[in-house]
Amino acid sequence: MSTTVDEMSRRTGAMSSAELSGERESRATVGDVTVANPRMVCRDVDVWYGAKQAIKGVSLDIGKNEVVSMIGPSGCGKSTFLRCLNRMNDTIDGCRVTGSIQLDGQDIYDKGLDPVPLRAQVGMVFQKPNPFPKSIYENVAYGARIHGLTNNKAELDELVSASLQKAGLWNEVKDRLDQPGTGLSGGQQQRLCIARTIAVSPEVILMDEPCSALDPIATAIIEELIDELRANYSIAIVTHSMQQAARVSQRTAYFHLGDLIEVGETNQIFTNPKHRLTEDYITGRFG
Amino acid sequence: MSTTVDEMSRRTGAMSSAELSGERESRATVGDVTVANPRMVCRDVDVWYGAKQAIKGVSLDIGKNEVVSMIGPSGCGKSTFLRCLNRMNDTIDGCRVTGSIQLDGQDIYDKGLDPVPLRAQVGMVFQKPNPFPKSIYENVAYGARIHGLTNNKAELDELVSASLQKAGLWNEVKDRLDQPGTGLSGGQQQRLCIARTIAVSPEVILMDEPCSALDPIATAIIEELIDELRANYSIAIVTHSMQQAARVSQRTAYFHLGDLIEVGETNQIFTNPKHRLTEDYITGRFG
Amino acid sequence: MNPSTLLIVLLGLMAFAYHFGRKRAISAAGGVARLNTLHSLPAYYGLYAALWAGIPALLLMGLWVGFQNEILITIVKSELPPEILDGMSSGQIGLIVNDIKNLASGTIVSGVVTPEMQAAADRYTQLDQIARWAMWLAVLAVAVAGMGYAWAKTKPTMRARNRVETIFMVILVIFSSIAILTTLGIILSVLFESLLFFKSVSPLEFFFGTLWSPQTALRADQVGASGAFGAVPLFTGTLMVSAIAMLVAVPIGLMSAIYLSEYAPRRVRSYAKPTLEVLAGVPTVVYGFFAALTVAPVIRELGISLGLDVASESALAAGLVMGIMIIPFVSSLSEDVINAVPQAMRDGSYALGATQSETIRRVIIPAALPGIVGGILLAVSRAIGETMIVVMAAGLAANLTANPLDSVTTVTVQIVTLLTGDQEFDSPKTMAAFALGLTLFVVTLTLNVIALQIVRKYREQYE
Amino acid sequence: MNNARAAGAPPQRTIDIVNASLKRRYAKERRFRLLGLGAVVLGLLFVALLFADIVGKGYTAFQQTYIQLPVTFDASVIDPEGALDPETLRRANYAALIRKAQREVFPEVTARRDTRALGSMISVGASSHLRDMVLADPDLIGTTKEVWLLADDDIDMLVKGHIDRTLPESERRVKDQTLGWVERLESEGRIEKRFNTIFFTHGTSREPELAGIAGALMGSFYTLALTLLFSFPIGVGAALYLEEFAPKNRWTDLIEVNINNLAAVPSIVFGLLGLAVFIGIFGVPRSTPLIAALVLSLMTLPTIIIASRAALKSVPPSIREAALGVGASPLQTQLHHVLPLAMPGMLTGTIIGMAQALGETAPLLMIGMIAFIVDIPSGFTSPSTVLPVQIFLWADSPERAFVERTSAAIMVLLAFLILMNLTAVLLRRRFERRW
Amino acid sequence: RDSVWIAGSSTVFPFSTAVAETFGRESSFPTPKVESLGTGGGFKLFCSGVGVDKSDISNASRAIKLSEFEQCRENGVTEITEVKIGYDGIAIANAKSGPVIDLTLGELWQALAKDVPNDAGELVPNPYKKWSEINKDLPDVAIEVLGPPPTSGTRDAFVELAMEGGCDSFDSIKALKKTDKDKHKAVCHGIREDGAFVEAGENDNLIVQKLVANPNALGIFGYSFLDQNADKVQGAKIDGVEPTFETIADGSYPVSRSIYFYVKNAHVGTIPGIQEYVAEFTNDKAWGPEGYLADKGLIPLPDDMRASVAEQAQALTPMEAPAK
Ligand SMILES: Nc1ncnc2c1ncn2[C@@H]1O[C@H](COP(=O)(O)OP(=O)(O)OP(=O)(O)O)[C@@H](O)[C@H]1O
Ligand SMILES: Nc1ncnc2c1ncn2[C@@H]1O[C@H](COP(=O)(O)OP(=O)(O)OP(=O)(O)O)[C@@H](O)[C@H]1O
Ligand SMILES: [Mg+2]
Ligand SMILES: [Mg+2]
Ligand SMILES: O=P([O-])([O-])[O-]
Repeated sequence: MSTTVDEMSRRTGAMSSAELSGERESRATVGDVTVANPRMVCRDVDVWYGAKQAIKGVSLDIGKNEVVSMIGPSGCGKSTFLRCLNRMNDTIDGCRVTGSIQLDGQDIYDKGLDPVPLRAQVGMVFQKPNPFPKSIYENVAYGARIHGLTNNKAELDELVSASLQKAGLWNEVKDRLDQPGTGLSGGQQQRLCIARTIAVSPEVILMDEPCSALDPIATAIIEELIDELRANYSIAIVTHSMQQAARVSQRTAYFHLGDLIEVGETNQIFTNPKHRLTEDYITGRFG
Repeated sequence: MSTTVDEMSRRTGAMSSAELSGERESRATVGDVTVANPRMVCRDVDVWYGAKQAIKGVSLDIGKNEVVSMIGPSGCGKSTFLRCLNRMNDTIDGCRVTGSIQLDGQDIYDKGLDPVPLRAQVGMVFQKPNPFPKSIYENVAYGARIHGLTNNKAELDELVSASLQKAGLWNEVKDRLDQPGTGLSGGQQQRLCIARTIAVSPEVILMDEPCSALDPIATAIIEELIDELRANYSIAIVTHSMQQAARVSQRTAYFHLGDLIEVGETNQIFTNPKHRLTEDYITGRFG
Repeated sequence: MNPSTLLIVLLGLMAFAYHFGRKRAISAAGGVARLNTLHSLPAYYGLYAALWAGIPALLLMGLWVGFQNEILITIVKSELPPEILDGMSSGQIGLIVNDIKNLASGTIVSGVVTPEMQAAADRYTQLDQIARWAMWLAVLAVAVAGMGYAWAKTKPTMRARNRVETIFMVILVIFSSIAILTTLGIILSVLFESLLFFKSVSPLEFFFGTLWSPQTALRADQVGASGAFGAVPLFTGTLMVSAIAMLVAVPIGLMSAIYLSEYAPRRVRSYAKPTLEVLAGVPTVVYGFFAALTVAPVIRELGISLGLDVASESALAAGLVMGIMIIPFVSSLSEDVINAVPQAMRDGSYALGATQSETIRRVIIPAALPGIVGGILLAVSRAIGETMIVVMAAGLAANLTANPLDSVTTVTVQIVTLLTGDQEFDSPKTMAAFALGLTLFVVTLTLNVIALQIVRKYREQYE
Repeated sequence: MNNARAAGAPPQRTIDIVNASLKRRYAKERRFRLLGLGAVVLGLLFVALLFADIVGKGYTAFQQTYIQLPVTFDASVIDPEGALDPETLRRANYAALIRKAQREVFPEVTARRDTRALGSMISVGASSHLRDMVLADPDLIGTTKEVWLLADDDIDMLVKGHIDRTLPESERRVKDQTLGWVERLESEGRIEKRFNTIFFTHGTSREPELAGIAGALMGSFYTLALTLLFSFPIGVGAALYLEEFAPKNRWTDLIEVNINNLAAVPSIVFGLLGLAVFIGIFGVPRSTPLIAALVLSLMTLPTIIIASRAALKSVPPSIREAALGVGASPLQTQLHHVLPLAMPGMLTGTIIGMAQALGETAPLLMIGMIAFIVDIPSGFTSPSTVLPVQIFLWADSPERAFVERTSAAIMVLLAFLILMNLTAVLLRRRFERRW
Repeated sequence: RDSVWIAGSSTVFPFSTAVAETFGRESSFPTPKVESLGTGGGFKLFCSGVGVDKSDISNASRAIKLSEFEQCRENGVTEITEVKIGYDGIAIANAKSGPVIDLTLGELWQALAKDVPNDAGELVPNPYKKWSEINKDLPDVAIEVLGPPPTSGTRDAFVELAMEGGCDSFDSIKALKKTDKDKHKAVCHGIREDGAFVEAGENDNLIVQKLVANPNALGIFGYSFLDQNADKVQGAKIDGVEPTFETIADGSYPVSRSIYFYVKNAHVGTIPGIQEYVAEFTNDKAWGPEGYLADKGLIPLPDDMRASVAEQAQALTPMEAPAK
């Protein structure tokens, strides 16, 4: 990788080491960041971890009924950006977010805004599966319990099994719902977390590499799920698989070292990228 | 997925629900499980988690200078099998392993055998990145320190930077070696764990989805690394990407619900699988 | 009709309010089927109502119970013939009131019962009855009013969860401030007397003097001549005894914690841990006897057989026994945090070929460090604050020495002896106890600041 | 692959280096493990030693010597008017009955001095025993009955062998004459050791044979119950707030340091504070479980807070993220996920804090708990003392018979402690898990 | 409050509680509450004023001091009845396994004083390391005396009775009393701080046990502990007199002090039971030579004195301000 980055920076001819450490103006994004009917609107979002800037002036909309995929090299800030969208960054000491992020016209970083209903509305699947050290059933039922989504045990059972089915985990766990979620395989944990998230029917779903630990079949189930969810909801998905991005998303955003380099129709990005960095990345010519 | 498994079991015509819960004879593996010059030889390995059998009579060799990839649906027992190979399963309460696993002719489950040098010889990269809560430098230097692989600070520095370079992380972290490894992005953590593993130069390397959180470029670097390591060592890799399996491995093993269904030359497996389950899986016709 | 009955009734009322608030919210939403129109879970509306029913009423009750007596007494006093109370001090009036109360409650009264007194007692009984009823009425009224308020407020849009959580948050803040108030209280109660002390003894002598002999000092002729208020030996004594204690407790405690959480079978662990915890609860008097009568003679014999000069009351004996006492502070607390380190950390280390002890020393202990340091700090604190053992086993001789076989005394021992013995209470001798307390407070504060910095520096957070 | 090795040197396999060093590392491992085992064994040994010491000294206190005498319930002494008026029955001179019974057994003892010595063999509490018998059953009046009467503490010590009969008379508290009587009573089977119920049912007394632990036990019970009630919620709440909700700034640093520091404040200073603030300003009554609980709560709070914060710190952040991510409020996140995971540590802190509170004497010195209180407390505001104070007072008493009672009281305290811890330990075990 | 509240000296505590218990058992009044705070602590509470939340009776192992009396008066406690209840002998003892010791007060003082006169009569820091250096008839062992801390009443009494008595047996020092009173007091009261005198805490049982463990050491504690532990320790003869019940009572044993309690007259008549308690205490059944307090180790006052004290106490005659 050492040569990789070096060569790349030589080619782009614009990146000194100062840039790498984030002391530079943010670059204008290529492509149209807006959509016709946005649910979330982000403008000039900067994120710092302490003194280190991880996201630089990113603006991006997430529309109704669309799947936006975010791609980019590891460490470029995808997770960070995603976590801004439901204020999960609040939990990290020393993490600062500036700029404006709106959900349905409401600034989510507004002082008066309560992040709790926000997060119920904007669900998230994390990059590292993080099941609760509780039973599988309780993992999925938790959200419904706290939000009072169901009125009785039967409804809750129904919800749990439906969510697990949608996440493609039901058959594997239906006999052991009372066993700890932490005793599952990596991919099973990931699907459990997906089931947990969709069980509360959030309207926007943020997925940080939801299929990274999944085999093709499970991946297909999740992709199907995403497609199905899109009918009603908005979805932002971080993925390393360009094939997956191409399959599930309508628009794609390419991040690089904290900058949002290019946004566009997924088709266009993968067939006809406008920025050289994007092109290098998707053609695998990066290094 | 519910239909998936049901249909599948209908097709294979041999799986009742009793089978699913693991009360069945293990199936004979299609293909030759042996190699000419094996480093590790596994015969009839069973693994139980409490009463649940996760691996059923699996036999498989891992040869010198070869990369074996293990594929199969999520939860089929790949990680479990991999963890047997350096006795990492010892750390799980209630996990039992039977059968024989040999490294260079020595049974690693032998009572007298010491897992410590075994694990120094058989390194492992875990599915969920687990950096130590230490600095990046210390994470990589850890193995060398405990084994006394270097004689002075300079050598250690050298080893750390070489390992990070091989794992394609050097450029991203060289300015922050003293910062905690837990503050890295998901993909960076994964590469850190790879760097940590190769820093002790194990002779057999077990990799559990080492590239799941990596972008294509980083993946390419790791794949290159695997190829390079193969010259001297043996490698077993779990992956969900059949493309990756095809690219890096010489032989491929297909697992299904705890059984090793088929083993063979990677080429043969992907072009001409002998077992219907394998075929279904790799052609994506699984469901 | 007593307050505890009322308390139970009130709790019942709160339970009712909870139920009723919940129901109300559900019906406001338009039935069970339309619960999603509610802002929060029905249970929060219930809690909201319960808190409204309970908190104001409880506050009122608290105030009432606190002041009822005062008020009744005032009324009774104002109705007494003025000549009875003429020229009496408040203490004397208090005694009269006590008599009246004794009379009213039917217990024995001393002296003769005058008609005035009898009348006052009757009046008191009567007022007391009224007040009790009034309290019931008032408290229940407030509770019902609170419930009514909650009822009126309960609408689907009301942010019940947020309100309930705000109340909880306020309670948590109040809880946290208790620690601060305690400190404030301690400082204030110690500061005043300390200042008085420093008026008569120069701080210079106190902080840098090496002679401590409070008894003989300050007899006009003896200041400077013989004993004095030089606190240095007390601090070195405290330091030595605590250091010895830590030398016992930290290795034993930490190694026990490690062994129990990493090596020992579960069953052993589940018995050994609580057994060790018993050590923390044995009364210090018992340890004192143990140190003075069992350990000290052994050390003395041993020392003599080695040709060493051992005081029969050595710092070593006190320190050793104190160390035993604080083992559980280190072992139990450390064990919990070591146990909490995720298995993935262990796996990562084992997979590199680390032995168990290497994993423990290099990965687990650093990861668990903040908690371990917390435990050790607590143990040090306990050692510094402990008195009985030192009184009984190390004696009271304020020697300035670095020899653990000598006898020393500690700050706490001096505080206790100065405060409890046959002291004249307004002499600088007694005040010295407060000055010692204050100084100790400042010293430990400094140590804690340093400790905090160290922990910050080495803290390693997993994940 | 061993790139760190000096260039030119033959490449060395890691396994060779590892194998070469393995012996040394294993020696270390063994040492380390042995150290651990040694530490645990040592710790347990200390516990065993303390227990053996205490039990060895104290177990005899659970028995008490009684002397059997033929008591005639003489109507002319008990109820001269024959009206069976309870008040008369209560006030009657039962000691006279005992003296008379003794005269019957030892008719030869007549000198005034000797009858006095004879009389002092029976406890002063024996007459109230007779009174209780009569009050319970007035039909006894006029009958003669063999009654087991409580022996005086000196006799008790003699019978239990704590007073050496072979010593010269001058060095013995029980003189030859009395010794002779005791031996005669023993040969007649009129002396017996019975289970000491008084010890468990009575309050303290100046007479060792009448002294019981019930008052102090109840005092400790009330005190500890209140202390737990105050300090557990407050400690956990404060820890929760400071660790999870409070903004992290200099101010919270100050609070943290300050709480750590409170742990090091000598416990007697808390007594001073209680005296000045709770008694002085708020008028809380002295010598009551309430004031003791207030003081002890303040004393144990730092322990609970520090332990709880350490426990909270060790819960991995991903758990919090997971909960927040599905829309749990911060408080819900804490209550549903973080607190249960931190509970073992919090309970440990509580166990230790409570244990400390249970064994503490010094601060109680200041708030009137070092007191002689006979009545068994009936509530949070009735005058009482507590176990460690009772132990302290008994340990300071000259009477030899208090030595065994002191140890017995310690045993009771330890039993109380173990019982208290057991609940917490069971709770703690429910919450414990590794992840 | 319906019960009497007594607080103060730990030395008087055993006697006071014995009376309180009997009083509670035999009268219709509730058992008084007795607190052990030390004489000073007791006076502090006692003198803080009149009222329900102040103690009624203060136990003391020494007479009230002028400063305390004045403090009382300032706070409105003007009428106080002083009741001298008897004597408490202070025993100097060693283990039974050790030699029988026969000391003069002068020798005791020489062993424990900070400065002692040398042959020339000048004061020098105490050079004596062994008893035999003071008097060759005394045992040839190192001087080691376990005694109470300066904060206890026993120590005060020991210093005033034994030490001062001892140093006055040296004429040169006795002479000092006339010329330089303060110096005299300093010399007589100064206890050596070089380790020969060990402050062993307030717990007398502990001192007894320590003596058993260390036969070469001497200990200083109350007579009742000697009485109870006659099989373990033996009292040293002082000036040829053994500490016994009789020698203390008749005053021939030189180291004994008077113990007291003080009654707050203002509380009498409002707190029920005070007078009755005083009556119980000053009854021969309690404090007489045959009384139950004698069993507890109290050395009774001589008969005539007992009668007059009892009369004054029961009449609650207020005391005069103490001298100095
Ligand atoms: N600690 C455990 N306790 C109980 N069951 C377990 C445990 N770990 C794994 N299992 C079960 O064993 C089976 C095999 O798990 P394993 O982790 O080997 O799967 P895998 O092939 O690695 O799957 P993935 O691709 O999802 O990582 C699964 O059904 C899983 O639920
Ligand atoms: N808690 C943190 N503290 C400090 N730096 C952080 C933290 N989390 C992430 N970073 C840094 O911020 C940058 C962006 O991280 P982020 O996790 O957003 O990357 P990513 O695009 O999600 O990468 P990946 O694909 O590897 O998950 C990286 O350089 C990372 O090292
Ligand atoms: Mg990421
Ligand atoms: Mg796996
Ligand atoms: O409690 P004292 O008798 O020593 O004052």
